[in-house]
Amino acid sequence: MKKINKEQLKQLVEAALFVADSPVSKVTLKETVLSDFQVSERALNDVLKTLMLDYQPRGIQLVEVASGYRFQSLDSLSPWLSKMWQESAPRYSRAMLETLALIAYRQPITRGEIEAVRGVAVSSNIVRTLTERNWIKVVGHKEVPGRPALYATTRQFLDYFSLKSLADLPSSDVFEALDDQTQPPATATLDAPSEDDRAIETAEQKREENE
Amino acid sequence: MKKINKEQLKQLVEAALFVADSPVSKVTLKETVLSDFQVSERALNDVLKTLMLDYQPRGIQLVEVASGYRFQSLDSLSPWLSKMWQESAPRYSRAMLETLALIAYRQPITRGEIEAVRGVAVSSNIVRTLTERNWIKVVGHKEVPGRPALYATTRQFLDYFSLKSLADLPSSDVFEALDDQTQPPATATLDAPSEDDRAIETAEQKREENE
Amino acid sequence: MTDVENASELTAADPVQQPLPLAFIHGEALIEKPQDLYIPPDALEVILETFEGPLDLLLYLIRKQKFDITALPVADITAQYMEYVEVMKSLKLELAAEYLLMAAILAEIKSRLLLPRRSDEDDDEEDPRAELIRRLREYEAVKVAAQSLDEQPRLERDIFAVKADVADSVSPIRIEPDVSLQELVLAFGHAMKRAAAFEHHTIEREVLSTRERMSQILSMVNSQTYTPLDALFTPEEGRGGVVVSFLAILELVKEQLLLCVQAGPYSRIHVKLGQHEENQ
Repeated sequence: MKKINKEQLKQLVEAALFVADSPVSKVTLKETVLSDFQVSERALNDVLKTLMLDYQPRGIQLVEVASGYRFQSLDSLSPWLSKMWQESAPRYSRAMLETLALIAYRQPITRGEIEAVRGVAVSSNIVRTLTERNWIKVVGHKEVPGRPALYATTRQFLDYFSLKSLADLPSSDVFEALDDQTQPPATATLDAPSEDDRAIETAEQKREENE
Repeated sequence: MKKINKEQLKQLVEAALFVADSPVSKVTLKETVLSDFQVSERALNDVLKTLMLDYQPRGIQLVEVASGYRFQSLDSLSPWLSKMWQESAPRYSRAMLETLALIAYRQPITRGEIEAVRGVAVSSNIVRTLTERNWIKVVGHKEVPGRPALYATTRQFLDYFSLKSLADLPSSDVFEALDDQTQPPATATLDAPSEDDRAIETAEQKREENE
Repeated sequence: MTDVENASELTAADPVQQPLPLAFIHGEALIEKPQDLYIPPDALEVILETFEGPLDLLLYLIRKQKFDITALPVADITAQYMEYVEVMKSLKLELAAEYLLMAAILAEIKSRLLLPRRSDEDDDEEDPRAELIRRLREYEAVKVAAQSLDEQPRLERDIFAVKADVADSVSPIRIEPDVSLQELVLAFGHAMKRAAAFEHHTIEREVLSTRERMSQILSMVNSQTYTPLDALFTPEEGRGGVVVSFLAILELVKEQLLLCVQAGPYSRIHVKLGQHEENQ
């Protein structure tokens, strides 16, 4: 294991993060570009911090996302940078965003549960698009009749939305407040289901069975 | 046409060069990211020159190539950056090991002679792989019709196996006792090669040829 | 209660913003009637897409009237909801089952609220609106979450991944497999054993004869004078014999027992005993 000075370490880590196709974790750095060198966790953290500061005033920034570190353009520049591509960024429908939000905040969740909250059927198209984008994945099956798939978000989802972890999701407080306030009555109604409730449940089950 | 200050221009050009998939020309910059702004040729040149200087001490450099400007990693970092794309080669087949062993113990040796001992053809792939690894080399040609190459092992081969000279190669009976203990079934089949053995070898060869 | 100002207070995500109070109900053009129910004609076609379902429509109605969700005025809301459903029906929009289901739920809640309660049931009877209120609140949270997710800086739209090219000297590294000396020796042992099983005699003899020939050749040369190389071959032995001699010479040269000299290209090759042999 060779020694490496701080300046060289900084250059190497910087170049590695720049040439990588996706965010690079500290573990990956150590196993690849830094494998010949003796680099302490602290030295690596220091270098990453220094690089973050170095780029603060620049047009690109070093940020940490779920799967590691990546350089990205300053978001205030996007109106002009987007002119470099013919196609504009895809817009997502409210149905898609609500479905994604439910999966993100309530994972693991079945399609039937999403439909119960939203009050409408979730189109297969939405699930397919989200899966193809690698934003959601099936993480298991719920042990109820029909064994519906349980969906969760992926690391790529977090990367895409510049989040380090699910805890960084915006307005998670809204959901927390909701849980505090309304969970008890909800349980109460479930204890004594009305005819209506049954009707809803049957409809939900039917939908799940059709999946 | 809006005005843009030097700092903003620098950020915008920098980010544009970084987010682009290929080198970006000054014309392209003006037609895309800078299309809203009034930027003189001189100001643009100045900014590009400043950026080149800014990155001089860093792990990546701004360079001008035929089709425009691009950021690329510092040449001297390549040996380490290459590790970001490393892949492990599969383990060597029995055919490969036996060929190498025969070259080591019976050098100089022709391919035909190896084939005569092993009873099967030696694929070109094996010879190429061993040559690329710098373990064997052609030391001459045998003066028989077709003048086949004579193979011998190299200094690198000795280094790899921590041998001072070929005389240090252990005689095969040294390990035979050990082999009899650890792999009894394998030895048994080897003692009386069956049709199966040949079938395995042919399969191995096919795989190697397809590599 | 509802006026233009209220309408403008709606958030951007709310669907009805165009101040075109024109709708067709039962084939008749309606102008500003009822005021909180104006539906621009264009919007009618997309109403099912504009409202993300019955909960969204209910929420819209509640928020527009500035009602408190917890004090859900079922009667008012039901009336307005039904009017929307009527509009949808009259336009022959294929009404999603979910909208009709909600209509049934609202009617049921309304009827239960109208029923006189017996005092002894008061304790355990749940407010019939509770479940709907819970669902509305939950849906509203999802709506807010979806909106803030949409506002989150996103790749391809607000931020772009940055990439520098690698220098031309960067090339993928292939990690070669490890081989132990033991493996190598065993492989040799296997190969030889198998060869012995196939053609016992040939291999044995050739190996032996090369060693034998090496000794013979050593005895034919000396360290003082050069011996012509071709003198070491006996053509009478045939190709096999020549090969054996040649291998033996190569072996000797490799071990530096034999020195090989050639005056010029294509001239005769001479050999003599190697230098280090003398020193010993």
